[in-house]
Amino acid sequence: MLEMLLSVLIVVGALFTFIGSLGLARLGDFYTRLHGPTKATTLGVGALLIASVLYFSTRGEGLSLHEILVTLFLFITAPVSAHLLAKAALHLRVRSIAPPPPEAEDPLADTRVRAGD
Amino acid sequence: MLSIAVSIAFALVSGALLLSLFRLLRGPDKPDRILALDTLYINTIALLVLLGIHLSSSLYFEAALLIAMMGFVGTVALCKYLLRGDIIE
Amino acid sequence: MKLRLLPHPILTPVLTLIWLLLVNSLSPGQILLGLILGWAIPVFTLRFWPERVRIHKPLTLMRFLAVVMYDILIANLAVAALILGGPKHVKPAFVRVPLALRTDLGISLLANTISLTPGTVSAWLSPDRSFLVVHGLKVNDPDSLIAEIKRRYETPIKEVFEPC
Amino acid sequence: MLEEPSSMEALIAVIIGVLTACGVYLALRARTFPVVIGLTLLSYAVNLFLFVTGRLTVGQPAVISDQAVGYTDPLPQALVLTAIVISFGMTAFIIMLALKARAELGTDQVDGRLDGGDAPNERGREHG
Amino acid sequence: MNLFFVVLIPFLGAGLAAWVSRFGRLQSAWMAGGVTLVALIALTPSLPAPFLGETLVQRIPWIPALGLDLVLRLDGLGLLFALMVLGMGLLVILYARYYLAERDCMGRFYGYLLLFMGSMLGIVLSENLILLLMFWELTSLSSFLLISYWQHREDARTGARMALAVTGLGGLAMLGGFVLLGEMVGSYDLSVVLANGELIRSDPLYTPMLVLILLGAFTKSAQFPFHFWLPHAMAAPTPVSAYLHSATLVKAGVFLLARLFPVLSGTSQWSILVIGAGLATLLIGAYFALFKHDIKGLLAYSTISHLGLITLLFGIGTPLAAVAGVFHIINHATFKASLFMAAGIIDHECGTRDMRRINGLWRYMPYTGTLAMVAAAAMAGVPLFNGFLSKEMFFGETVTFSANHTWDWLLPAAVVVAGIFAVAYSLRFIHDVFFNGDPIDLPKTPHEPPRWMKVPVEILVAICLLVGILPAFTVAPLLYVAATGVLQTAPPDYDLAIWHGVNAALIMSVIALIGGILIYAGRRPLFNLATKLEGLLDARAVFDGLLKGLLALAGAVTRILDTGSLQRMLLVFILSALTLGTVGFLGGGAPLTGDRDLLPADAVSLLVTIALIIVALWTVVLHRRRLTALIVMGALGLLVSLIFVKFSAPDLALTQLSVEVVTIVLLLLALYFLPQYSPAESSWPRRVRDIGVACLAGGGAAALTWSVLTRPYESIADYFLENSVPGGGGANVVNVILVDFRGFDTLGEISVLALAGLGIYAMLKDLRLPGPTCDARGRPWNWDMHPVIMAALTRLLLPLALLVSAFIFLRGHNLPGGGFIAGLITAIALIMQYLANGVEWTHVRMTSNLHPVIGAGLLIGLLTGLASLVFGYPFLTSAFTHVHWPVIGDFELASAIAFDLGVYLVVVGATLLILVHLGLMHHASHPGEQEPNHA
Repeated sequence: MLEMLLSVLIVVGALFTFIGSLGLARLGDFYTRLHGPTKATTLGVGALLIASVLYFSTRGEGLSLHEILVTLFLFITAPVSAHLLAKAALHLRVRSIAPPPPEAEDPLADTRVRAGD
Repeated sequence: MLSIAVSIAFALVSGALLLSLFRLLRGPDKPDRILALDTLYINTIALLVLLGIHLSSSLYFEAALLIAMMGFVGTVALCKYLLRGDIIE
Repeated sequence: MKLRLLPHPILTPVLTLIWLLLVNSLSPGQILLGLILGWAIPVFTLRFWPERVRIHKPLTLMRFLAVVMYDILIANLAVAALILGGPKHVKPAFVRVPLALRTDLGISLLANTISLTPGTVSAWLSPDRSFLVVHGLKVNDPDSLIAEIKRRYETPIKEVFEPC
Repeated sequence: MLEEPSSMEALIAVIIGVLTACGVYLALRARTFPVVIGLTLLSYAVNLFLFVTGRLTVGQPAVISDQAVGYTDPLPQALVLTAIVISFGMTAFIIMLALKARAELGTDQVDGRLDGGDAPNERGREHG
Repeated sequence: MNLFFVVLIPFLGAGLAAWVSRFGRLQSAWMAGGVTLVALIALTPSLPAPFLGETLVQRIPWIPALGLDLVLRLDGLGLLFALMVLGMGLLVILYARYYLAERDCMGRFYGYLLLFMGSMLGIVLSENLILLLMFWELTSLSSFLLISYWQHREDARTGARMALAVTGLGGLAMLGGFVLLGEMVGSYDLSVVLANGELIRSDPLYTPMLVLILLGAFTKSAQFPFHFWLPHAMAAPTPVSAYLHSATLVKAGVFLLARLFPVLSGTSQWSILVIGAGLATLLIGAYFALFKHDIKGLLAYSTISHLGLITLLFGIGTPLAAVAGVFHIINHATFKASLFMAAGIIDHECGTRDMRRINGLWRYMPYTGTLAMVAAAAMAGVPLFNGFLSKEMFFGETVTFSANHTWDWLLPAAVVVAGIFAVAYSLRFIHDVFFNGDPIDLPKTPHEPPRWMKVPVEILVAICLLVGILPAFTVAPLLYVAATGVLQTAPPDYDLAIWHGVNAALIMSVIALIGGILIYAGRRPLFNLATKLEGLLDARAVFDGLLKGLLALAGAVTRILDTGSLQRMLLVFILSALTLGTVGFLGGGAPLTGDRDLLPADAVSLLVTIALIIVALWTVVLHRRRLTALIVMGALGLLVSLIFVKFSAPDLALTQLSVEVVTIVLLLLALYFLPQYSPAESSWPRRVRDIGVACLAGGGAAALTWSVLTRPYESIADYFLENSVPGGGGANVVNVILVDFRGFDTLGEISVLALAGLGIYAMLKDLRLPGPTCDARGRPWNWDMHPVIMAALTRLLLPLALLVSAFIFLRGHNLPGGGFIAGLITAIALIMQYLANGVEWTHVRMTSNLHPVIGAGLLIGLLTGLASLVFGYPFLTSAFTHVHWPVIGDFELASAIAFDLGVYLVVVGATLLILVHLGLMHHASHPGEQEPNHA
């Protein structure tokens, strides 16, 4: 039963991790790609970590909860990186499917050059 | 059964690794690459957690924890560079 | 910066708890060590904190966290579907979310929550902090999205961290 | 060398080979920054090499415990651990030299030529 | 053990003499004299032994494994030389105190002098050959210092350099000879060597050994053709010349001949080489001495000639000849020293040494004149003076030696010629200086020197006379023991009387005297001939040629290698490394693949490998877009740390991860001041070439790795694994090795890190670089310096990160972690604050002065090490104990933790120092753009 639960958690976690990266690879522009990883981190890794908690806690060596810390870390950091990336992208006027909000772009910036490399 | 699940998971995570890698190498924009790097870090965490379960050893936890921290710092530094050029000002 | 005996009433127990998580044990020795660290680290880091965090209405906080968890779970599936569906299904858009929050921490928490809950990433904060630009992955009706965000996330955060 | 394409040893050998090759190529570039990156790659290769001289063992960290079946060789690890940190110091020092050169000579070239292509000693005379 | 003091005292005294000179320039003279006296006193207890026919040997074990002990011996020969060195030393010290001018630094002079004295004593008292050689080289060095005492003078510098080069090279040759000698008898102890004469002379390697040792001896005592350095050494202050060229430096060579006389002499090689060199030197020296216009030059060449004489005597190889040699060593020392001093007085009084201008000094300084005359007479070998006795023995020996040879008249004739010239130049020294008309425009009008300046001369001259008139009652006993010391047996009977009746020797002396007077009378025409010859017979040209050639060669090599192009040098380096490796491997002929059974690879590893390869290649492909390359490289570091994890090295993985990030931050900081893109400047052929080289290098590395990994190996790991817990008190062996077993290395490494940090700080202090005001594409930077969201949450993270690093630190001893990693984490956590909130903001909240942190770290590391010393353990042995607290439970207290704390502090300090100050450079370069920095 437990093993069942574990297996499910593991596969689900891995699956979401995969999907996150898939989104990163597949989606059309930077801003949409940005969504993929943010999810992968939350649910994917989250599920895997819960699995690990269960796994190690049930091996008779007492509770093992420190994986939760990793999750905590990710929950705090991932959104920040996402935000910064988006901010940077807007600053660099990275190509976007959705019309970017004008005020978000530096007025001084020269609109002709495409951002990045 | 667990082992099967783990191996499936390994396959999936490795796939994720490759996909992020593709984005990292493909670009096109610097933010894309940074995002890919960040994702790569997170995939690695997943990989490590799996490895921990696979070898049933908790020695890999710190590595995961550290990756979580370091990935963040790296991303922030790179973004700051894109935004301001001078990252410690 | 004066040094109180107990610099941070919330931080200390939190850190002690985290310490116990880290070492995976509840031995009295570790608890003591955790308390020491939980006291010592704030002594050093307190100065780095913008303002002392006060939590009013812990219950609201709890409910809020639960809501967020639930949203993450649900919306993840939606986004997963979107990604698997491929580029053509997405309908991205930038929407402006006017802010009622004022403090750095409040705004940051809101931004994080928005980014955590799938389908939305807080992309840009206006210099005057009057509104937050959010990028949605599949936005059919911007106004409902804004309303959603304000109702589900901003209000509780404001209640918990910035009661005025 | 790859008569055992599926052995870990072969993989490591290839990895170290590739890292060295890339490092060397970059180190032979004409500007400071690529050289620094090349040196970083080289230090990866060297650290890896030193590390694997303890031979490859999977899942047997050198942490004494009762249920451990065996241990890997801890000595190379100890050496490499410090080597990694020191190599950071070295990188920092080199990059600093690069900046110094940039400030004094106004260029980040290390191939002994200015853009004008005049001899290095000429430049030396100008600035020293 | 008193002999050790005899040798040691001058060395210590050297420092003192130099030091006391700050209390007045004469103090150091007194100190030097006192030190010499003390050394003499230290010698007295051993004085009787040689007279009783015993050889004192005193030994302190040093490196027994190399057969190298500190061992000294005192026998007759050693005694004689020790007395000469110390006694003459005293006189010279007294003399120099008046000779040196106000502006000359006395401390330096006497310091060098004592240094030299000590080394000289070391030579003459050494029992061990290697030890002897060390002192030998020391004399070369200290004599260099003495000769170049007047550093402002070009000739002094060149002369000193020449002396050093020649004698130093000789010393090298001698080392070779000594090693051969030591191998022959299986010991470097003189007593053993001296006992095995037969064995040595019959050894196949005897000849090369002899040649090498003789090279050493001949260079030192200025034998032809190496004599040329000596006249140039006359640029030294006259007291130095009096000391070096009468009793000490140049006598070291003949001392060596005497020392090894019983072992080396008696073979035809010995006779040919030594007699040949000696005779040539005798003649050449005597000849040129006559035609030198410089007083000291004359004395220099006469010294050369007398050294030749002594060498010749030892070359003859009969016991009596050896006795004569020793005798002449004594006599020459006395009269030559007094003559040098006299010359010094003349120089001092007249301000010049040119005999063409110095004439008729008799009127001004009759007293000095008298002294000089006596000494000169001794030098010429006039009866009733000591020189006569040894010279007559010398003449006698040459006759008896060549009696039963064909050409038996040749050698005697030659030495008579030498004798003639000796008389002639002695005569010139007297006549040309004290009579022969009036002085010609001397810089100052001469008069008698101060009283005490003459005392040393008087003493020496007195000795000349006493020995000359009453040899049996004065020098005899000393000569006897010295001769015994040389021969290592009782010397044959000899008679020190002045009158032996009319025999060959007497006749030769008479011829010499008369001939000398005649030659001197008719010297004019000979002058120009001499000037022609000198160039031919002087090896100086060769020396200079060699020197020039060497410098030219060095220059050429440098020009070829150092073109100012790093690529060029790297290329040379890599290629040579490759060739060496290949040659070594192919030469070994071992198979590439070993016989160790291998690990099967799994899919994930294969995948990671491929990923890593691609990333590495991509870094190269993209390297011209620098930022992009940097991003890609970040992935590379991550993958490398994955390898560490996979192959059970969690500590390494943690370190690699942290260092990776720190490196990225560092490179970003630097990149801000550098161009964002590298232009494509290397031509295609060049790229192809580089790719070729790179592939070769990579292939080599891969092959090497493969062949290492496929071979089984012996490891000392077991020791660490077994003793980690009981010995080091930690379960994480890697960490225990770092902080305990190899703690000393770690101490060194953190010192290196600290040095790097401080060095960079120093370099940055005055570095100004304009940073770009807009990015590579001309876009202005974003207005938002510290995005709110980032700022707020990173502050939130700080306590968490610190907690983690505390965790990593504390568990490090038993689980992966430790000071290095914890330090990096803390540094990164703090760097985060700089990133998110800026320098000013952060510096308000934490110290910006990191040097104390680094210092504290090093100090703690050192102190813990010393602490274990205090408790009688070796340096940095960790002590640990388990203390039991009620309720709380067991705690382990290990001193290793303290050491790890030191590591932690250094890492934090150095990392922050580097990164933060690199960041601050921007402010320094852009004043006014933001509020002024707090650095």
